[in-house]
Amino acid sequence: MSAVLVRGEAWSKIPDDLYIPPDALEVILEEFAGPLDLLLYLIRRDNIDVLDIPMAEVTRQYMVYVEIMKAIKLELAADYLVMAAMLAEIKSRMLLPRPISSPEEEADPRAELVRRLLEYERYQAACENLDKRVRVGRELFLPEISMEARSLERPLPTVSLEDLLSALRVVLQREEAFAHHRIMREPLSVRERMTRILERIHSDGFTEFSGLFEIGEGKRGIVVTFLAILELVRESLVMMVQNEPFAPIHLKAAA
Amino acid sequence: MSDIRVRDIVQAALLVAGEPLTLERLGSLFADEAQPERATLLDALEEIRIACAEGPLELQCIDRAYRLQTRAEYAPWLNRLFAERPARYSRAVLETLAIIAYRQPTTRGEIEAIRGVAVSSDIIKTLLSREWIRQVGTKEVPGRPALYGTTRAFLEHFNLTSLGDLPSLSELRVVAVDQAGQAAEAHDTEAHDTEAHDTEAHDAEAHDAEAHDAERDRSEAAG
Amino acid sequence: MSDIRVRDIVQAALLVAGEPLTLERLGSLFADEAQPERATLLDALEEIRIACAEGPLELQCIDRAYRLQTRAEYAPWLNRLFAERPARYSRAVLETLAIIAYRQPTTRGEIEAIRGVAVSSDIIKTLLSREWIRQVGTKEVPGRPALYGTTRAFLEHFNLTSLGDLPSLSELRVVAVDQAGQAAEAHDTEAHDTEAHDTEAHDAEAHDAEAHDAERDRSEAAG
Repeated sequence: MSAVLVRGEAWSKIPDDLYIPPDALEVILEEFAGPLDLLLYLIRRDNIDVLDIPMAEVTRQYMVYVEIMKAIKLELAADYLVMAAMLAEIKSRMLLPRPISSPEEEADPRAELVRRLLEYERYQAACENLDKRVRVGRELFLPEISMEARSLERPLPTVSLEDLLSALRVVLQREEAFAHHRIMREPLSVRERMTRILERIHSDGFTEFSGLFEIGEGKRGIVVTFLAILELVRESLVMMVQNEPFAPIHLKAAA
Repeated sequence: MSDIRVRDIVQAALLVAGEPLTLERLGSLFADEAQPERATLLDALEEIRIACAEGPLELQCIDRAYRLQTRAEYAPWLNRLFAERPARYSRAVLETLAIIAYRQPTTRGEIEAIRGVAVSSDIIKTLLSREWIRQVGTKEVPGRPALYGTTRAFLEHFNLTSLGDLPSLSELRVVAVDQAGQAAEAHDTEAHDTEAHDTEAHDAEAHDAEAHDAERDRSEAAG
Repeated sequence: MSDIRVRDIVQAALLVAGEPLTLERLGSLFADEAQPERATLLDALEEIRIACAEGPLELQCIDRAYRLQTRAEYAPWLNRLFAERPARYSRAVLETLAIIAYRQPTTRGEIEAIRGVAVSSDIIKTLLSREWIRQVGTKEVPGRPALYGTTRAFLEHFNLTSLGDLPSLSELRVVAVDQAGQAAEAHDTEAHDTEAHDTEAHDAEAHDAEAHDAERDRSEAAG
């Protein structure tokens, strides 16, 4: 990227003699990801040992950039000014004579700055490495094969008998609480038979009474069918028709 | 990179394009100076067609554009890949079904009287479309409401020989009364479940209505 | 259909799924009675990996799930297939992502401390909306800041089998120095001015303590 070169060449001194279109300048300066990035750039550009930063020189160069940014009215993050203050502070502490008598060497005023620069540099390297990785949509593409005979049917829910009965228990509990209704008196077999008879009557129109009985079911089955018919009649769900005494009895859905 | 053949590039493009590719589009993958002949592209496609024969893909030409797709024989497996988890029926649906089973032939009005809440037509539709209930007649009262009963499919699903296999109501009632204490609490959490299932259900409208029911049921249970 | 092999079914599924598939998900393609052993599935995947070697695809494992993807060498041609240029992200976004990847779970405040500059909420939003990061909790300090971590989509996008695939921070510096030359050429469009920094080797031994931290960071990130 030519920007590096431009920076390297162009911004090593105050740019009196330099002409860069203001837009390009902004682009260059905006590329710094923050004050630490700018500082690292200055240090690397001049081959400075991070562990022995010449504070006066680095601070001066840093301020040149900050002044340029201000001059071109780049929206300057407050963080740049905070860093400027920090650099100035370190510089002034470096100027103070160190107490020679102290057995342990007093901490270098630059230590915290160095720690931050090195830490940030590690993450910059991590960032760069991440950026260089092959990525989906840039170097890698994923197959997108369409499927022949795809069915969009959604499987139907299954219900267990236990689910059904527990639903019913809830109804019964409510019923106990309110007690307006008795759900039923008849045994289930009669209820079921009522449904079957209604189905037949419904589809056949007139149905012969005797045809509803299956002799093979035995006495119990016959009783169930008979009770079912009586219940249907009682609930006015079917009509019984007999044209004359002893004539065949017919059943018909209530009209 | 000189060992990458035209055929491999064409195949890669067909795999990732997500849509059929014309010969022109396939040609445009190559830089101008490396543009292959039309015949070269057709040869590449033919090679791909032959190479595919062993695997799950086939080359299809749709309106002068080519695409790779899975063979229809793979549908049974691949459909399982996309199978959504089955929805669950709300408590309102199950209660309605249980009442129809025990009280058949019965009308919506009777079910409502027992449940104490409205039974939405979506609930009835759900059960009808599942073929667990059907209309077995009409009741000769004003409005001529439909009478519903359970079906053979209902017996089959619940693995019942006949309705007589279901426990009698009096048996259930004893259990219900015994458990009333715990159940009252349990119902509360179940009602929450119901609502959760509704949100993932396929028929938003149906389930809105049911969620509403569940809400009402719950407040009644609490009251 | 008895001639359809497990391997073909697995391959078909990987081609149509549109996302990495776990062994469990691959197993679920088969009916219960035909469920293959885990080892059979692994064999099938291995066969696919080998068979792929000739073509444009490769098998990749992302967080215990498998996918087929085109080899990076095909990028020049395949990029011409798509009109849309791949999105580029600013340094600020990528630095933030890298810090989250290595230091997760971490807060915006911690990221700001490392970068020495405010992290705008747009940066966080960009990463959240790409689903590369997500909030994994809140830090129990005043203000209860959100803790961020990377996601499976992050691994998928950056072609990582796991976070452990990322080089440790201490490794990175050595690599950066060794490869600075080639890297600058290879990625002319991607090059950043940071590469210029990396060409300047610094005394790695002097930073033993740092390297140690880096190692710890990484194992935490992988864990």
